[in-house]
Amino acid sequence: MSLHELIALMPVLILALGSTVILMLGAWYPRWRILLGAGIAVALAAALWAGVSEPPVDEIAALYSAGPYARFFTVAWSLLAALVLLLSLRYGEERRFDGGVYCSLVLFAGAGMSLLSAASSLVGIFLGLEAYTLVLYILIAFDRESPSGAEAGLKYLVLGAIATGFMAFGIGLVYVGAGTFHLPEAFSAALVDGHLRAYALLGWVMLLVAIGFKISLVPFHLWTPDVYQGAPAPVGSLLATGSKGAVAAALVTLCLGMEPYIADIASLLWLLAAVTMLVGTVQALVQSNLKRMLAYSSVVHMGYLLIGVLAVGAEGGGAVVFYVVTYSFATLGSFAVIVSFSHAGGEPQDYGDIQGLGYRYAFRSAVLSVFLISLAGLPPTAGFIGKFGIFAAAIRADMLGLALIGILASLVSVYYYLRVIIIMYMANVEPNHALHPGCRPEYAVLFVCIAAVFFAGVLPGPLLDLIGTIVK
Amino acid sequence: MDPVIATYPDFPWLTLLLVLPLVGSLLCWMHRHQPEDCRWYALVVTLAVFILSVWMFAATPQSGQRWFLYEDVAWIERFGIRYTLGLDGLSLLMVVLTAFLQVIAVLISWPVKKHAPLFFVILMVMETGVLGVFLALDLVLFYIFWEVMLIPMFLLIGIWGYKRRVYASIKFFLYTLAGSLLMLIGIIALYWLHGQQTGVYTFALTALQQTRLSDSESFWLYGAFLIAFIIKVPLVPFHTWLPDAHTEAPTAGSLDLAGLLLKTGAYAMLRFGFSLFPETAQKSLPLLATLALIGIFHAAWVAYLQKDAKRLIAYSSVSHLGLVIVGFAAWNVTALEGSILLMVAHGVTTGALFVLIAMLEARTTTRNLDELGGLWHCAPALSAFLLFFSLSSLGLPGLGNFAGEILILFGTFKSHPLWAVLAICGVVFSAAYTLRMVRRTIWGPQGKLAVCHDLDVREYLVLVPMAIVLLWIGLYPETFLAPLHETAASILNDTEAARLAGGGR
Amino acid sequence: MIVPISHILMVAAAMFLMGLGCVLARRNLIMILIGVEIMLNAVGLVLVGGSALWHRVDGQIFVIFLMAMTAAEVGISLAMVVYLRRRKGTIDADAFDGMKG
Amino acid sequence: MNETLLFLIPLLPLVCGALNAIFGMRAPRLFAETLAVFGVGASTLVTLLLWSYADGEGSRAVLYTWLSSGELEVPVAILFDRLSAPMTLMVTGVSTLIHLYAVGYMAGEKDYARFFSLLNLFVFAMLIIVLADNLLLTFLGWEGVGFCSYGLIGYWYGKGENADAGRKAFLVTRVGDVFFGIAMLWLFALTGTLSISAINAQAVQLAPAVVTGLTLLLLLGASGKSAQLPLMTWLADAMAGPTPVSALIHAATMVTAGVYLLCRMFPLVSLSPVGMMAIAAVGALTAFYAATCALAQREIKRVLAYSTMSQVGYMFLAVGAGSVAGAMFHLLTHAFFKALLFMAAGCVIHLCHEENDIFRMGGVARRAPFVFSMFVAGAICLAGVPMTGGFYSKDAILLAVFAQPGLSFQGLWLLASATALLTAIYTFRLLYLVFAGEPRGDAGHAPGGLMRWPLLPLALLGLGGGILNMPELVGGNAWLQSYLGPLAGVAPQVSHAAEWSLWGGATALVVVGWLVARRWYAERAVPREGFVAGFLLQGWQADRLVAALILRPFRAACRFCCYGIDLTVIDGLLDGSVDACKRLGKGLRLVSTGRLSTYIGAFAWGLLALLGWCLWRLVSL
Amino acid sequence: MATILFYMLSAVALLATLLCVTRRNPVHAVIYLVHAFFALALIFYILGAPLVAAWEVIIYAGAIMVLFMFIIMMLELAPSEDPGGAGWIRWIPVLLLSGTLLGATFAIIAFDPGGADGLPSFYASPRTFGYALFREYALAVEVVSFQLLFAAVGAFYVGRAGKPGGEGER
Repeated sequence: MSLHELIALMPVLILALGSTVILMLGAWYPRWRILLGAGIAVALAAALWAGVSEPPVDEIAALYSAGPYARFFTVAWSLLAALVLLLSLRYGEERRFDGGVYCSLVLFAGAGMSLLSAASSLVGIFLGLEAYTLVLYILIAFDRESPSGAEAGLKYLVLGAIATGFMAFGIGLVYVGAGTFHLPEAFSAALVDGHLRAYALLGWVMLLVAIGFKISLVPFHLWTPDVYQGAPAPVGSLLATGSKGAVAAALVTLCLGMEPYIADIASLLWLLAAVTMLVGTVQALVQSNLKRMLAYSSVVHMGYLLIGVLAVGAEGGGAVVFYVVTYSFATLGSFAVIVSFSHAGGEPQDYGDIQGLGYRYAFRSAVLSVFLISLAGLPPTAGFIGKFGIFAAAIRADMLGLALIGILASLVSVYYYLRVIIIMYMANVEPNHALHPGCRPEYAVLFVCIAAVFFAGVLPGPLLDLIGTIVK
Repeated sequence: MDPVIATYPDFPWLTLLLVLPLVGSLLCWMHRHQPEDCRWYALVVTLAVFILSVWMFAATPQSGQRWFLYEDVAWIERFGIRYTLGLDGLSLLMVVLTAFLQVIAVLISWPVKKHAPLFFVILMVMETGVLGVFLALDLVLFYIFWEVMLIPMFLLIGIWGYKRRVYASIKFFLYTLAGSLLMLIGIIALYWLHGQQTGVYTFALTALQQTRLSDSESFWLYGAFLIAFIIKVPLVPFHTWLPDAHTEAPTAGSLDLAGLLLKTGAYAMLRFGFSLFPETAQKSLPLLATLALIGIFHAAWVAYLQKDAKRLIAYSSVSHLGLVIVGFAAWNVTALEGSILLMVAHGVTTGALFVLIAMLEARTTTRNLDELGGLWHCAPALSAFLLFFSLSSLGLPGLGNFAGEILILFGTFKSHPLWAVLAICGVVFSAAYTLRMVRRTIWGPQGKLAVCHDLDVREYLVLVPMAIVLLWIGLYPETFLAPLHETAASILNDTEAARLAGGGR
Repeated sequence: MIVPISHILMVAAAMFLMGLGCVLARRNLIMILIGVEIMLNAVGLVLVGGSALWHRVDGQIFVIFLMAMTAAEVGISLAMVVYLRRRKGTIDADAFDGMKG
Repeated sequence: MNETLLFLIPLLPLVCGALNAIFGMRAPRLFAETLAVFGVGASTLVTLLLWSYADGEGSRAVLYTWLSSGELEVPVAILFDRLSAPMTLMVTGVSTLIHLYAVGYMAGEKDYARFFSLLNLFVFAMLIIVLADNLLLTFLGWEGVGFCSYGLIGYWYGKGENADAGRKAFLVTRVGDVFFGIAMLWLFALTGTLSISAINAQAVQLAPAVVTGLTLLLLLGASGKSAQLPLMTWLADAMAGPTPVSALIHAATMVTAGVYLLCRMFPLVSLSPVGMMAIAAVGALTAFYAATCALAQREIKRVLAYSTMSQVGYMFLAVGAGSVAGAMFHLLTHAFFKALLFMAAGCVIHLCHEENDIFRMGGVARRAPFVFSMFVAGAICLAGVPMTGGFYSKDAILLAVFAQPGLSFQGLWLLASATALLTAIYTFRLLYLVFAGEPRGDAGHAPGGLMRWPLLPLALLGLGGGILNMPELVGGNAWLQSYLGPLAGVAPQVSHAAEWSLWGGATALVVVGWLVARRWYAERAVPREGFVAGFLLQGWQADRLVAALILRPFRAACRFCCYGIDLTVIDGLLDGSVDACKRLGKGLRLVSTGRLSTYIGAFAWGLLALLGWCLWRLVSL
Repeated sequence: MATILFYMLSAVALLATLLCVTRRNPVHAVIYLVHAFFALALIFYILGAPLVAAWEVIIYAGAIMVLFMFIIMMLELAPSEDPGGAGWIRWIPVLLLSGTLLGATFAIIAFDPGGADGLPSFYASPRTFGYALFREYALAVEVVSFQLLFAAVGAFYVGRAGKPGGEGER
């Protein structure tokens, strides 16, 4: 590994080494706030480095790309780590989280996501994915006071391990078919008569099982609501945004590499997308728990994402990336609202807990409504532009049927988003019990998210241009 | 007539129009702990918008251009989306109507106590949305405003509505969204088709009009657009959201719904639906007319049975809007101008009726026609206004609705006598249900009554301007028709030209 | 060496699916984890086969990473098993169904 | 002076009405009353002052352009010519008297402003009908009188039936208006103008079938307003309104609007023989129908209402027979004597303590000789006693019909003559029952001066109305006929002998009628029972017929649309699909058991599906 | 020779796996699994991966399985883990499903045109292996090492007894 490569790797190194340093610091100097502050500083430093410094090489060790695409996601996930840490400030303090461990795990998760998004090789994908999955196993069960945390951790762990098996099996099959792990050769070398050979196809199937698990595609999505519900809300936000976004980014890389012959798997992705959107929507419809609803809604959103992935030849890649960003901000914001309402006793998740919230906690309810509206894809929020991009790509790629299914799903999905708003604003009852007034860092996160949601909704030009340049 | 707007045509007047309510809503939100101030802010801002719009009304028609005012700025260049606003006679009337009704809405909502700041914030955001719909000339921009209207309305119904408000608000939202999502698909598809043909990827209305479409493409795309508009108008059989929404909405909500939101559907049909797909639109006119005619009768008949006064008026809206669409379908200048005039008059008339029902309800605690009666005895002025607006609604000559209706009928008869004959037959039924409502409310033996007092000053302030406007439209519609002449002709000509150009391929 | 690659893959697939069957059928968390181990080992066979097929060492190296990953995962998993057992007194996977719907 | 001043005629009542509407209740009562009377009175004066404008071709005045769009150009234009001028004078003059009477009649009412304002507005609308030189403007007046009539019939709104009667009047006449409206649309489409004079000028160029169609449409429109078959059911119920209203609207002015319209459009109408025949037939049939109904009525005002219907039928007959002058002549005399009759009837009702039933009156003659003499004056006009105005005008019509060739007109003439007999019978029946004999009910209060003195001029006008168009036979100069000039339609050409014999016949009919009435009702004051009496009392069961044929199906259609379509089909579909989604969601909820084994199972099934796809893909390649 | 050996070893591995999967007693299962791993290690060796074979024995059989055994002992798991024994009924759907999956997989594998290619002999010497591992894949090694570190931390955090966090945490 050359020095150039190391410099290119610097942001990830900052995250990883920073996390080890904080881990050790935590053992000797267990001050929660200071550790968290240090963690945020590390994450911001990584983001800054990735954003500012031009990497001297294009690819690192034939595993990870150092191109603008990778840098973009490195910045994104580093910032996400910082926001999640900021969000955990009061949450973790009240629950007496082990600062060093927590902080280092979140940072390392950020590093893993960055690696995954940057991967240019199947090995890179595997390692990146495993890196943060391992960390998430722990983070989900991090609150040792909460029984549902343990349950959620178990579910994610077992299924995650199985998914790892599938992932590895798929990679192995592709390797057998092509003789290399590097993208896009791993697929282009596995062509017979212009079509993917059976090994590669089988490999894709196995990979899709694993990816389906990670980004919750039907029928591999059943864990999602349980884990969202059980995991601590800040971790949930990480799980719902970065964990999925990074996989989506890798998926775009995978598909972008095989653009000329994506038709080989297009029908499969089509089916997955359709089923995912429809089933997710219908299941979300009957939820009465905010986090579970968000979980099923994320299922639906991943279905939309898949539309973009399918249309990867028609600017779908850019649409997916933009969608990931908009979706992440809205979801992060929604979780942040939950975090800000929760106190040591628990999180308000049930619809009964948020009844009539709208007037008692005006700002946060309004903000939550905006996030939900963005998730529903209505203007003038970011969600609309995101959805617009996805549908535009889909229609350009002649996938009218899928676009119509997407329309149907988003129509029905409006119902469950609005239901939350209805419960907050149109129920004539006061909340069951007093909720936490929230603290500054949480408000800061909310402000960041709301600003992003509006900014990307009203003036999406710069972000779209940026994404347009990084996805080729 | 007016030096300022004419002298500075480059000043973003239209943006100012859109931004003012937003500023107002921000002000309101910032002062949300003084609800009393909020309504004053709202009043001042809506009045300012109204004055500005009247100012434009007075100043711009002399300019003699296709667009009296026009703004065009690049917005999301990656998708070719531009911030394009344009004001012509059609939008001008709609803008003035919007601004006027919004002032009324604020005035009528003066007594709102429940979460008053939020109420006025929502009201003003909605004003921006509606004005935007009437001004936007870029399809995506239009779509955005189109949807932005929905959420405030949803909240308005859902928070300040009556018993079944949640059902009604959701129904309203989903119903209209269903249509508009289809339209979104249509917009995007048109965008790609146009881009493939010309290499220019844009959502600009004027550019997209030049797109050459095959018959089936044009059929499906136009269908996607039309569904959205038909739902909003609404035409039978997509109308059932309206009675529920109207019945449950608070007064200002009903006012805006009837006066503005329905108009956006008809407006968009004219501005976008017909001009983007001139040929298919021509073919669809008989279908539209059929639906509209069915609607005129169907809605009138259903209205006749309603017990809830608001529901009755809601159905009457469906019936009247049917006539508007018949006017569109006749596709000539007279009918078109009549339709637009009727849109304005209907907005004021129906709005006023909703306002009156609310005043009535404040005195009687009920809207059930079976329980009401004899209101003249204790509130003659209120009753007289109710009678006046009812008469306008049933198309008494000399009042607002008649001017529009008769133009529609004259225009329609020339091209399609049968439609006109059927449409004019609807007049009897509109008289039937309207008089039934009048009979059950102000005449007859004394019904339920909680407090017996006639109109107060604020209520006069609300009703008198509306009555004056209706008399104005009814007796001297030329004021409102003058800016329309040019626009209506150019809409027809543009569409005709596009049709011929399309036919020449 | 004249074993067709397809045979190696079939053996691996059989093993993988046995592991999956184990995971499917068993409720004991330990057994589920053992099933996962079987699956991962089957993957190792695929990779080694591929490595031999293409005369490249990448496949074998991947196996090493896989083993390391497995080790890490097993470490956490078993710790979790201990933790759950301590919390709830059972390692029956289906006993943990507090959240559903 | 210029023509625009002519607008003062309709505008004066309008302004006064509007002022009354706005300030009437706030100002002293006297103000409202004065304003109302001033409005019509001034209007009458202006009419007289500007009378000369009607000379020759008449004067046309345009105020401003009401509507203009495309080819449509609708000016607010009035035409003051030899047809409209006498009509205007009659309307304003009679209105003034009735307004004066109304001041007395409504003295006890609290809600006077509404009354006077509507009354003034009515006069305005009526004058617009009369003066308009534009069909759309006519339509404005046409609907305007409909509305005012609605408001005034339901003046005593406290009783639901009154308000219902007003609504019925409005709705039924509106049905007629629709036909008028269609005719208007058609005329515009054909001629490109709405000006009445222009249309009449162009009428000859239209195809005969078209003209027939237009005539029939106009006839239906006129029938609505003039309570002719088949749209006649509203008039009898309209008697629920205050008596001045009945006198003004339902006797003198509004009901004759239909006749006036046909006269106005006579150049067009006369081009269609079929249409003329239809007009005549409608008129004659209505005249007969209404006269039979009047025979059996028990309420004094209903008798008069049916008689109005019957007399308006005569006017239609006249138009149908081509005699505009005859129609206008009868219109004018009828306006005088029928207004007189109604006003006198109002006095009688006051005298009998608000009693309407003629079988419970009686003996009024002795108690109120003035009212009696006035009523008799009106009644003999109505019955057509020779030398009265009614006699001349009615016989002019009979003559005109008689003069028309063709068997059908002969039949109509017979019918009309029979009607004349019936008219005499019910008129004298009324006289006997109300005025003769002993009082049978409570005594009410005597009417005041304001209620009495306006009767006198009307009585004189009614009795002497013959002068207006005194036939040459008795040395008259047929003033109206010649005044109308080309607008008068065809003058009947009959020999003097025939004319004399017709008069003789008519006189004989009156006498017979009187004798019959005397025999039946002079002594006996018991209402007749039985099927025929009931049938006639109910106006040939027309209301029930309408209810069965129109209202019931209408309600059924309403119910079907509301419950059958909207609530069941459309909303059912919508709510059903929402329910289906939710049910599906609940079903899928069973899949999320929360157990790991299920989730792993889902993995396996998913894998199976994916492998299946993979196999399909490989096979299909 | 090697071919026959491969098939024999495969048979042994699969049989041992099958036995492992079906054992009620986790201890027995672990023992069978160790057998399977030994057989697998030999296959690796035959396929030219001596180093992997060695690690298979050392890491899997030696370390991981011992860890399993250790935990089983520590938790004092009773041999009968399935309540009521459940019998074979529960296995039937699983067998059917797995069988179908196996059939489908085999079919797909059989579809590949290159499936009949014999494997040419290949031997990755520890030197080649080492060079590749620490040159080309040095970064991957680093990543894996970090993962192991955090796995250790996590295992420690999750597995440690008592209340989380010390008194001095705040």
